[in-house]
Amino acid sequence: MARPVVTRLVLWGALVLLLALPPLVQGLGADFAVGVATRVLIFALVGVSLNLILGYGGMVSFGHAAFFGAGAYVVAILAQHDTQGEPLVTWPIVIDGTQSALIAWPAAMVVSALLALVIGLIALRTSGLYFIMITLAFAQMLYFLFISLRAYGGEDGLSLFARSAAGPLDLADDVHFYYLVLGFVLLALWIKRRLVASRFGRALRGIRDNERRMQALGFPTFRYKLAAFVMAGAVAGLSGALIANQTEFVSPSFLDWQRSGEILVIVILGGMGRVYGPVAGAVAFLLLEEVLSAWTDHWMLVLGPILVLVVLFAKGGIWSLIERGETTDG
Amino acid sequence: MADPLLEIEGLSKAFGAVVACDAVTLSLREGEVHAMIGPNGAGKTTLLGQLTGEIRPDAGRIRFAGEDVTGLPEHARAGRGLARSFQVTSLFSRFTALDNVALAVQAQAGHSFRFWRPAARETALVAPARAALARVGLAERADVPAAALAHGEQRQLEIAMALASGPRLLLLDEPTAGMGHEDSGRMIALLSALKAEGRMTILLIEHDMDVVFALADRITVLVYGQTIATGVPEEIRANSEVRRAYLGEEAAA
Amino acid sequence: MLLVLEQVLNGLQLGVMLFLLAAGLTLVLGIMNLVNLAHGSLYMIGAFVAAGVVRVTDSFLLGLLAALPAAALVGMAVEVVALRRLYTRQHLDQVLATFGLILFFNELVRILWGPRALFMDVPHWLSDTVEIVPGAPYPAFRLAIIVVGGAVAGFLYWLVRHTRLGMLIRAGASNREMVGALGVDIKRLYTLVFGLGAMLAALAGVMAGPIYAVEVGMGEPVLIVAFVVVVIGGIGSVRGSLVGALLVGLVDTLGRAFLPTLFRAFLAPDTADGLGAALASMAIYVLMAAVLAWRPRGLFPAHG
Amino acid sequence: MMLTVEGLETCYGESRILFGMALEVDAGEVVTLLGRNGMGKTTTVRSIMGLVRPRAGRIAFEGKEIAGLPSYKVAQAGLGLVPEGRQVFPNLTVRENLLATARAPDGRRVPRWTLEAVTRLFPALGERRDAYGDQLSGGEQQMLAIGRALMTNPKLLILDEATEGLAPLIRAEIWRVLEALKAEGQAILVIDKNLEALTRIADRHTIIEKGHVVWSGDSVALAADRDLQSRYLGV
Repeated sequence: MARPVVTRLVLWGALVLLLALPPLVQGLGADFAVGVATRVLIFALVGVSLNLILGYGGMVSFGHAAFFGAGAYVVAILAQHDTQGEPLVTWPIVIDGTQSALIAWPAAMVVSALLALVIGLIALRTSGLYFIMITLAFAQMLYFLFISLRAYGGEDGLSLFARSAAGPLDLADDVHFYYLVLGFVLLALWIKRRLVASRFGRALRGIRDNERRMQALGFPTFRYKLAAFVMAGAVAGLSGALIANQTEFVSPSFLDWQRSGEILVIVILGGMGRVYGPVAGAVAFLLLEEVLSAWTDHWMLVLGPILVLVVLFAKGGIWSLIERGETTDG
Repeated sequence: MADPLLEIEGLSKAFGAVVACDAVTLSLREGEVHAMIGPNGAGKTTLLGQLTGEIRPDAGRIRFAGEDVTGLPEHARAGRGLARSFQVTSLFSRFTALDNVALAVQAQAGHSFRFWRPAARETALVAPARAALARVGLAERADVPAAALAHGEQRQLEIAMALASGPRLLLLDEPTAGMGHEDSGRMIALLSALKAEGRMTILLIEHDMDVVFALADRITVLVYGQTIATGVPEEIRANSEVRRAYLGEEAAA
Repeated sequence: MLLVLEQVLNGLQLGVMLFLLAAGLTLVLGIMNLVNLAHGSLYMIGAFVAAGVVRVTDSFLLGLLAALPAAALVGMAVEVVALRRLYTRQHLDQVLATFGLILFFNELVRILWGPRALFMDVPHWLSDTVEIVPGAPYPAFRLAIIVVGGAVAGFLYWLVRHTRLGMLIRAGASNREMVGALGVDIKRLYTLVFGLGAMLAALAGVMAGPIYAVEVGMGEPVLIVAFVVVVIGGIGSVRGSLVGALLVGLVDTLGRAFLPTLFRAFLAPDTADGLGAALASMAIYVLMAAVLAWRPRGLFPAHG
Repeated sequence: MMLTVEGLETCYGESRILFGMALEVDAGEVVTLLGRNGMGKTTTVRSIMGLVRPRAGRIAFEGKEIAGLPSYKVAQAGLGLVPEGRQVFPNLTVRENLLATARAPDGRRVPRWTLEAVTRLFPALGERRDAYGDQLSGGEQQMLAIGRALMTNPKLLILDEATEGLAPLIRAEIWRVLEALKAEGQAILVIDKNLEALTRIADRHTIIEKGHVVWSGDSVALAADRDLQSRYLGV
C-alpha cells in the first residue's frame, strides 16, 4: 500500500530527527535531553508491545506493567548477585548473577514471556471487564511479591551499580545507550509491521474485530491470543531491562497499576492498532508530563482532564490525525 | 441410499422455561438442499447454533459424516467441513471483501502460526479467495471494505466466505433476510447455481416461502421447537397441519 | 483462640468497609456498564471532608454529615459532566477517562488540604473497648463499623429488593432501553444511583479516617481491592459483593495475621516471615484468580 | 387524530429503512401495520417511540410534536409499547415487571389499570406472580409484556409482533384480550402477520413495503383483495 505523502514525510522526518537528536541537543548544551529521549523511546517500546495485544488483538490488559517490571527486576537481581558474588540458584544447577546484557536482557525477555504464558493461560479464559480486572490482579500480585522480597530491597527497590556490559558498546555513555534503544525500537516496529500483515497478524486482527465469527470459521482463537500475549510480554520484558539500565534503579513502583495505566494511555493517545501510534503516544505523553511539570507543581490537575478530553473527543489518537484517510490496518 | 451426511437425534435445548428445541430429529442426505421453516421463535436459530457448536444441547446427538460431533468445539466442526453463514451479517467490517474471504481460506489452510510473509501476497490464500468472490459475483468489489458494501453484497460476501472453506455442509441462516426483491432474486439465482454444481449439501433456514419453494429438495417444518413435518415441497404445501400452524390460519381461510 | 476471634472481627470490619465501596461500584457497573476507577476518589473526598470538619468542629458526627452530601454532590456532578458520555463507550475508554479523573482529584485534594496526611481521632464516645467475650476487649469504633456496615447492607437489600427504585435499578441492568420506552427517565435514575454509590464510598472513607491515614491517593489501593470484590462476587450483584467483601476481608486479615506463624512451623523464622508476608499480600489476588478460573463470571453472576 | 405520522425517514447508519412513512390512528381505533419481514414495520415503531431518531418527518400525538423526544417522554405522553421479542425483565418477578414502570395518568386517582385489573385480564399472570421473567413460557412472557404496557395506562397501545411464535391457543387468548380492550375504547396499533384475526379486530390497515405505505384501507377491502395479500404479505 502506498502511503500518502504526509505520512511518509512525518515518518522520514521523525527518523532523521531521532537519528540526529544527540548531536543536536548536545550542540545546544541540553545534554539531559538525551536521557529524556531515551526514556521516551523505552516507553514507546513497551507501548509497541501492548499495542500488539490491545490494538491488534483487542485484549485490554490492565497489567502490562507486570512484564515491564519483571524484566527490570531480572536485570537488577542478576546484577546484584554478580556484584555480591553469590549465585542466584545453587540447586539443581548453579546459576550465577551477571551484568552482561547479552545474558541478562534475553533472560528478562524469557522470564517475562513465561510470566505472560502463565497469566495468559488463566486470564484469556475470561473476557471483557473480567479480563481487565484479572490482568490487573496478576500485576498487583507481582507488585506485592516484590514489596515483600526484602532480599531485593522490598519497598525501597534495588540500585544497579552500573549499566549492563554490552561488548563494544559503552552503555554508561548516554549517547551509546540512546542509539541502542533507538535500534531496538526501530527493529520492533519493523518486526511488528511484518507480523501484523502476516497470516498470524491477520488472524489476530480478525479475532479483535469478531472473535465469534473467527471461531465459526474454524480458528482456535485462544492459541493465537495466547501467542500474541506471550510475544507482547517478552517485548515488555526487554523494555523493562532497558528502563532498569536507564535509571540504574528498580522498585516495585515499576509494576504498580498506575504504570499499567500509563502504558495504556500511551497506546491509546498515540492510536490503537496503528504501528507507529505508540511512538507518537510516548512522545506526546512524556513530553506533556515534562512540560506541565516544569510549568506547575500541580500538573496532574491539567493532565487528568486532558486524558478525559482525549477519550471523549479524540478517538483514534494522534496517529489518526497524521494518517487521516488511511485504513487502520496499514 | 447412501448414509446421511448429517443426523440429528433427539436434540433438545431449553432457555429457562422456554423450550427452544424439543427432541428434534432430522437427517440430511448428501447433496440435497434441505429447507427448515417455521415462525419466528420456533427454534430455528437455536437448532443451527447447536449444529455449529455455539450452543451446547441439553440432550441429543449430532452425527456429521459418520462421526459424533456433539461434543466438539465450534472451530473443530468448521474444520470438518461444516460452514455457516450468519443471520445478522457478521463480517470483518474493516477488512476488504477479498481479505474477508482470504481469512476464511486461511482458516482451512492449517494453522496460522506464520509470522513473517505478508498474507496479502500469498497466492495460496488470495487465489481461492478471488475464485470464491467470482462465484458469488463480487469479483469487481474485491478491494472494497466490507463495511462499505451494500446490504445485498454483504450477504453475497457471507456466502463467499462459507464457500471459501470448501464445506461439505453449508448452513445458511436466512440468506435473503432484509433484502429487496432484486437482491433476493440474485441470491436465489446464486444458490440455484451452487445447487446445480451438486458438490454441497445445504441446510437452508428461511422465512421467505418464495426462496424455499424455489430451492428446496425437502422441507422440514419446525414449530415450538418440534418438527411437525418433513417432506418434498408438494407434501408440505398439502399438509393441513403445516398450513394451520405455520402458513397461518389465514391461508386456510 | 481470642486472637483468632479478634482477627476474625478485624476481617469483618475490613470486609464491610470493602462492601460499602464495592456496592457502589457493582451497581454502577451492573446498571450503567461503567467502570469507574474514580470511585476511590469519592472515598478519599469523604475522608478529607470529614477530617476537615472534625478538625474545626471537633465533632465526628458533623464530619460525617458534611462528608456524605459533599461526596454525593461531587459524584453526581462528575456523572453529569463527564461519565454520562461514557456509558455507551468501551470499557477501555472508561478506564482511561476515569484514570484521568483520579489524577485530577488527587491533585485537587492536594491543593485544598496540602500534601501531608491528616489525622482523625476516633470519636470519644466510641474510643472505649467492648468485651465481646470476657477477657477479649475489642475497640468499640471497629465494632461500630461492623454494625453500620451490616445496617447499610440490610438497607441496600431492602432498597434493591423491595422498593420501586430497586426494581427499576434491576430492570435497567437487564434492559435499559425498555425501561426508557416504558416512561422512566433513565438518565435521572442513573444520576441518582451514582449519588447513592458516592455516598456509600464516602461513608467508607469517613469510617476509615480514624483507622488509616487520611492522605492523597488513599483511594486507589482500596479501590483495586474493591474491584477484586466486585469481580469475585459477580458484576452487578449486590449480594455477591457482600459475600465477596467478607471473603476478601477475612482472607486478607487472617492471612496477614497467621500465615507467617504458620510457616514458622516448618521454615526458618526469617524465611517464614518473608514468605508468609508475601503470600498474605497476594492472597486475595490468588483468591480472585481461583474464583475466576472456577466460575469465569464470579460467584453470583447477574441475570442476562 | 390521536397519532399522526407523516413523511417519516429513518436510517440505521448508512442504510435507509423508512422512505416517507405515513400512518394515522384515531382515538378508540385499532389500526394495523402489515408487510413482510424487513420492510420497516419495527423501525416505524421504534421511530415513533423515540428509540431511534428519525432523519426527517413529523410524528404528532394528540397535536403535540413528539419526533426527536427521548423515549421516556414519548411514553409519558401516553404511548405504551409491547416490543418485538417481548423483552420482559428476566431478573424481575411478574409482579415487579408490572409494578416497576407502572404509571397513573395525570388527574385520575384510581387508574384504569392496576395490578388487580391486569391479573383479572390475564389470570395466568396472577398465578405466576412470584416467578421471574425468564422462568415464564413464551406465552406468559407475551401476556406479561402486554400487562406491563397496560400498567402505564397508555392512551395508545402499540403491539409489535405480539403473537409471533406462540401456540394457536395462546394467540387466540391474545386476540380475545385485544378485542376486549377495543370494546372499552382503547386505541391500538398492531403489527402482526395473522390476517384473519386482524381483519376481524382492526378498523383500518396499512401495508408497508420497503419503508413506505403502498396500501391502506378497511378490513372489507383487504379481505376481498387476494392479489394484494399475496403481493405484499406473501400469503
